[in-house]
Amino acid sequence: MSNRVEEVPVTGHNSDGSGGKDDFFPTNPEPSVPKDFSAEELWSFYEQMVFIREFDRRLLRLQRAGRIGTYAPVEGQEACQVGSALAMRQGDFLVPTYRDSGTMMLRGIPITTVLMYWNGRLEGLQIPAGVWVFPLTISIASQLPHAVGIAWAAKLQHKDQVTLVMFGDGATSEGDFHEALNFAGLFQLPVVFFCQNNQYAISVPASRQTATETFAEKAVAYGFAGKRVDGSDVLAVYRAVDDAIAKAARGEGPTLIEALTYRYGAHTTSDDPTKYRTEGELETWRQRDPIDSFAKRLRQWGLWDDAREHRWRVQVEEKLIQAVASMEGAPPARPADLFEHLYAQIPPRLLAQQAALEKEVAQARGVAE
Amino acid sequence: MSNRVEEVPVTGHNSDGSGGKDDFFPTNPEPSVPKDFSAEELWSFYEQMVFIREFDRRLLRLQRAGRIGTYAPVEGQEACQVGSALAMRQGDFLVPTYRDSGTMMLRGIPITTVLMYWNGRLEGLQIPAGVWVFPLTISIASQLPHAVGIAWAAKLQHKDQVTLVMFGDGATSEGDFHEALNFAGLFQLPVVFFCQNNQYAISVPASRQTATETFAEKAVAYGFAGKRVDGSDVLAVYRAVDDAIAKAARGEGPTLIEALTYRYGAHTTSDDPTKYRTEGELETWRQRDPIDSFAKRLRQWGLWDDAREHRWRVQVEEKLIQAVASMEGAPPARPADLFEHLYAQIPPRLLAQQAALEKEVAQARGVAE
Amino acid sequence: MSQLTLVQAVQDALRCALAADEHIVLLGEDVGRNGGVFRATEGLQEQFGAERVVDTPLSESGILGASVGLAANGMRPVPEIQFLGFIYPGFQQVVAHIARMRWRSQGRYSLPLVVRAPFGGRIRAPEMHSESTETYFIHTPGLTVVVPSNPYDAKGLLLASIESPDPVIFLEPMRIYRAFRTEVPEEYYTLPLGKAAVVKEGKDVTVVAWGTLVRETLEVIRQLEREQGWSIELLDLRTLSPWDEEAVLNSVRKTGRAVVVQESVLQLGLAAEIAARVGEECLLDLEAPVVRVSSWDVPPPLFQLEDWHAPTAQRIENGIGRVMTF
Amino acid sequence: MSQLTLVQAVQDALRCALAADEHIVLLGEDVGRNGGVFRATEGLQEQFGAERVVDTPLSESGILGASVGLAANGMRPVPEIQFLGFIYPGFQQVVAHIARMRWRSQGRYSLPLVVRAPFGGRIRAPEMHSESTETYFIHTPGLTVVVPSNPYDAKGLLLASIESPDPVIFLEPMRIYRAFRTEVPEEYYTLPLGKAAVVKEGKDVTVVAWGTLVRETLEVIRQLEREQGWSIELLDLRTLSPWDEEAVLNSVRKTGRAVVVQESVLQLGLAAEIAARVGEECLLDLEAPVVRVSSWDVPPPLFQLEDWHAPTAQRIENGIGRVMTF
Ligand SMILES: Cc1ncc(C[n+]2csc(CCOP(=O)(O)OP(=O)(O)O)c2C)c(N)n1
Ligand SMILES: Cc1ncc(C[n+]2csc(CCOP(=O)(O)OP(=O)(O)O)c2C)c(N)n1
Ligand SMILES: [Mg+2]
Ligand SMILES: [Mg+2]
Repeated sequence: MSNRVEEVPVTGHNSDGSGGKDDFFPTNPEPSVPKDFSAEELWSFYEQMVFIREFDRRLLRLQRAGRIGTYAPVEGQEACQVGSALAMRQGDFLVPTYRDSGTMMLRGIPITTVLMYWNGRLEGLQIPAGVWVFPLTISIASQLPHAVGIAWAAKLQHKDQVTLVMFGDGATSEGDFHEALNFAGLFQLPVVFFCQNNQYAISVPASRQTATETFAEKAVAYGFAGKRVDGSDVLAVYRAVDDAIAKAARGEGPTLIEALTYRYGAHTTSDDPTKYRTEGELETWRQRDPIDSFAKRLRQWGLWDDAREHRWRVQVEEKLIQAVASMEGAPPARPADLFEHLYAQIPPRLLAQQAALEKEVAQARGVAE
Repeated sequence: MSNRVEEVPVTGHNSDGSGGKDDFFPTNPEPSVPKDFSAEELWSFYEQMVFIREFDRRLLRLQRAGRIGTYAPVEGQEACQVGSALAMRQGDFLVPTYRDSGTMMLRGIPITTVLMYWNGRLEGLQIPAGVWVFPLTISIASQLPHAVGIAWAAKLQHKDQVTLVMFGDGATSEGDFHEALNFAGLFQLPVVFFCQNNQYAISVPASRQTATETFAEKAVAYGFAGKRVDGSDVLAVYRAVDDAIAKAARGEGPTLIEALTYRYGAHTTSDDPTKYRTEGELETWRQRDPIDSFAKRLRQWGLWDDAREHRWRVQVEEKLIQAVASMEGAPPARPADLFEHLYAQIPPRLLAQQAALEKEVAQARGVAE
Repeated sequence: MSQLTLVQAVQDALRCALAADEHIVLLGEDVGRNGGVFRATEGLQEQFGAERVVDTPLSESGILGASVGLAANGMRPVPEIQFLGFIYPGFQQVVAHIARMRWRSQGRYSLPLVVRAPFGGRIRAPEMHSESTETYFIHTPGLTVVVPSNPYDAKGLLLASIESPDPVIFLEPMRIYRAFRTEVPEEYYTLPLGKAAVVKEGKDVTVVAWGTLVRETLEVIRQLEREQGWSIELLDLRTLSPWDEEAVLNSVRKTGRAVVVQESVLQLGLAAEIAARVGEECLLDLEAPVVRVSSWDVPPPLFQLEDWHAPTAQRIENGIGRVMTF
Repeated sequence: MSQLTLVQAVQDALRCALAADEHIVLLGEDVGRNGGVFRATEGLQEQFGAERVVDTPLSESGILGASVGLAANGMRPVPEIQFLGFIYPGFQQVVAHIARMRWRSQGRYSLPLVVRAPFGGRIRAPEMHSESTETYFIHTPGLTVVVPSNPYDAKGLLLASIESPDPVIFLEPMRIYRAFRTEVPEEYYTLPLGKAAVVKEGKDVTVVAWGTLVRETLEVIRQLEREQGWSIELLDLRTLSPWDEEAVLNSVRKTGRAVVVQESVLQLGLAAEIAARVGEECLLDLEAPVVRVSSWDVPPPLFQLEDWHAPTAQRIENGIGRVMTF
């Protein structure tokens, strides 16, 4: 794949936070098959977006049925998830948030693990060996300095490794955003700051996070480039990330990418978006749906048909069924695990507490029996 | 005085952090008496700069003699201190740092109070009624959000009050710088961010705080204007601050001002600047000395002579002698004061502790006698 | 009088306060248009306008730091931190400024402000949403820390906190935001800060609790009284700093036994201070060691195990049993 | 062997560590060219290069957050916070990340890092430079908190902290940075974390202290032994979390009396936890209440009064006297 980047000019978000100007979105960007991707790659972009959407909907259903806990859905942002994940090279490091289950899975976290996480199981925190993904961060923007440190470590050790860190529009208002980008610019670190501007931080529109027209332009304050891309266009996202990674790998420092996107659903399953958004706004974004629009293109290019669609959906369904079964078939959580992995060696005080808890559990089970 | 501003173009600091390009400094900026100031005003600029320098040198001597504690000298930055203080209007609010004794005194903090402060006396924290100055902040950049809140309160209460907050080049790297400027830009608050870029944060040169050419340009990230001024030119500082205040008072929001300056002395009396700076660099800056250069101009303009100089220096000397005497003549610190002013009403636990301390003090004095 | 939940009582208090004093402003993430993620500020922006109920950027240090300035310059801000675990990025503003500004200005700039934050665990929330770290604030001189345990108290204590000339960290136990209702008068009323409430008198042992665990502890107590015939006194601390030493020490002097129940981890949770003070003041009255019932010294886990982290009914029962049978 | 001050011992330890393991990097404000505001890193940048001894921007959250990433990706960072009071803007990184990353990744990303910070008062420094807020860290599960009381220990404990696979908050008592010298071996050595040192054996009362106050307390003890004929045991805690409960409890079981001396404020200083644990485990052995000698519950004042805030020799003497004559 090439390093060519579609540099979308930086445009402003509307004052109601409803996203970029309409003319920002390419209406029919590529009439013929793009030369910089193989058919397999193009398929995989589409397939992974479908997978993530199905995954997401499945989790929402599970949540409603009480089979998992709170979940942060990603529907609408699939092009961001897939474009970023697939542009990363083997060994590149991902630092995600709670909304990046998609990217995390594409970078090697098992589906079952993600399910376990949202089901409140410590096993959901396990990261397989060889998978360079950080635990998802809940505290907004606090992962950005971690990414900077990870990238710094790579530079010091002369590893050919770029770190990609994900965050939302809201995260740009936190001090840690500033401190991280400042370090990255100053030390010229191999890191890509990937902002999914989905227009809202829970209920707060992007226009109430900042007085600037865009988030991308904030990179100016740190001495490196900011780019804005159509986050509904998986190829645009891919190219922007791919380019930023290549640049970072060449030792030319960090990039801030702002991808314009939208979450169709609630912030999390505890949120009610009708409190702060209109149906009309949602509809506008749905018309630029990353999956539908890419399906249309693939079909235009003669690369996709109903048979492929069917086959893939069956595969996805099977994967998900299996993952849910394996989550639900897992042995029950063990209370004593509370004490594991906090220190390399459990200190005496905690050993005593662990023993006390085990007694408590035995007592409870004894009573229950 | 007019609102005219000399808008100095934004130029870069040198890679060694030694300050702006040479051509940045006006060599002979105003051949005739500037029209926008009265003679009294011009005298006062000069006189106050001399006062601050003499004050500063006195404190250094006192510190060396063990008559006060650690002190953060300001020599070299007098034009910043005076230009900013005198451009502020009655009722405007000052939020200073440890290096802004000069500005604080010009805004109404008594000399003796400042002396008491650096002598470790709680009385040094007292602020007279009607003086709108915040306690100086030690924790770098943490006062910027305060200034934002103060300005916000003024706006909500429709007070004609602008807040000026001072900080150094190092402060721009802290998250609180970012969060404060972001709020100010978003809510269009009447606040002036006044950065004294004295080229160093203790030993760290400005070039190692950020990858940007200037600090002023960081304002871009918050949607408002940044200006860079010659911080050795009291008129330039005055005009920039005056303009920013007028703009803020008109409801047109915040401004970031970066004043290029230099501290001649150590960071504080515990610091040894020879560890990280050269004599040559210091010399370069001394040649642009804010006081000498302004004295030259005043004399050129026929507004100053040796007699005036002598009279003023005598006055300053008297004021300082008096202030030192009144600091040293103050009754000794009372240990029980530890408990005062923490809560509006001392809670029972602290009352008991206060009583215990009084006993301890009596015991110690009993033993001593 | 109406029957309100705790979160409704909070909302009611905020409405009363906004109506009573035009200097009061609420600010925080999602508090305006959205009415707060727990609906604690629902309807308030409509009623009082977007200048007084302000949606801020996602910026805790900014929110808390701006509140310092607002309070110092004539306003009475009531910032909300969405969950206690998200106060950490603004921690410096709390401990270096909010706690010290009156002192640092020797009385000139008092800070009448109330930082509201939901706290505590066991609501099946994601990580960082279940913090019981009141210790950080109790340990910091200059702060007042308040925790209500029921709707009636929530309104009265919140109004008292807002009236206070000094900054209050007002921690709202999320788990019981909607767990039950009590009568809550419609009019404005306050409850004294710094005073514990005697939830239930008793002669044999003093149990001290606050927040969520008051009600859960009361249930255990009632059962123990029935089953064991013990007479158990329950104090609800209500203000964690400065806490009501007099009430606690007098009760322990009377009963000779003490149990403190907290959702904080054990090490340096408030129970440690209470145990230390009781030891200092009542050693000769004590029939048994002071027992601390608390969470273990590990982080609040993902939710499947959280009920084993916080004090279970059984752990509370065991704790009281231990002190009674020493 | 050479006679070193504590700050020299710290520097010596850092030099040994940098030489022994190329993954170790020092970072912080003024640590490089300037050699640290206390000279703790003097000469190290010259010796090991600007890549390994790094002057950072003025950005505590950045320093600590970057250290998380450095440690997780193969390095062993030793960030310096210039004074403990300036860790607050980076507090979230400490309590939400440094303390929890091993746990949050269930063992995958351990964080071998040491946060060094000078702490404590009584050096006539400006405000915010005299914090003794170790409680914030002791209360946080997942952290190890270490405080040396003399040059020999400083080197051994710092090297052990750097070797530790888990994050350590290493607090250096500024007041005794240059107060005295001890023999410090030139070679690399470590002292065990989590183990208290018996500074002096005794039979009548156990005194627990750490950091600056160990030496000052020892002087008081020697005087009391001479004047009163008491036999006083002094423990230097060295690691404040997890602290050596076994050593403390065994000593108190033997002596029946306990005094804890700390520079922290009283409320929820570590002495509270120690008193609570002693109460729990040794109640029947106690001849007198555990006495806590500490600073008052107010902020460290400007320097003229600081010697009345921290425990004076007289306050320590009174405290021991109280427990001996109860
Ligand atoms: C430090 C911090 N403050 C507040 C929150 C509560 N919170 C969770 S998500 C969120 C909004 C985040 O918005 P954005 O960064 O745009 O990401 P998005 O959720 O839209 O993906 C908030 C305020 C948090 N998790 N962390
Ligand atoms: C939060 C914080 N971190 C570190 C320090 C220690 N410190 C005091 S002054 C200073 C440098 C400040 O540099 P700058 O902002 O440029 O102001 P200047 O001293 O040059 O006026 C540092 C690091 C501090 N006071 N506060
Ligand atoms: Mg968003
Ligand atoms: Mg500076």
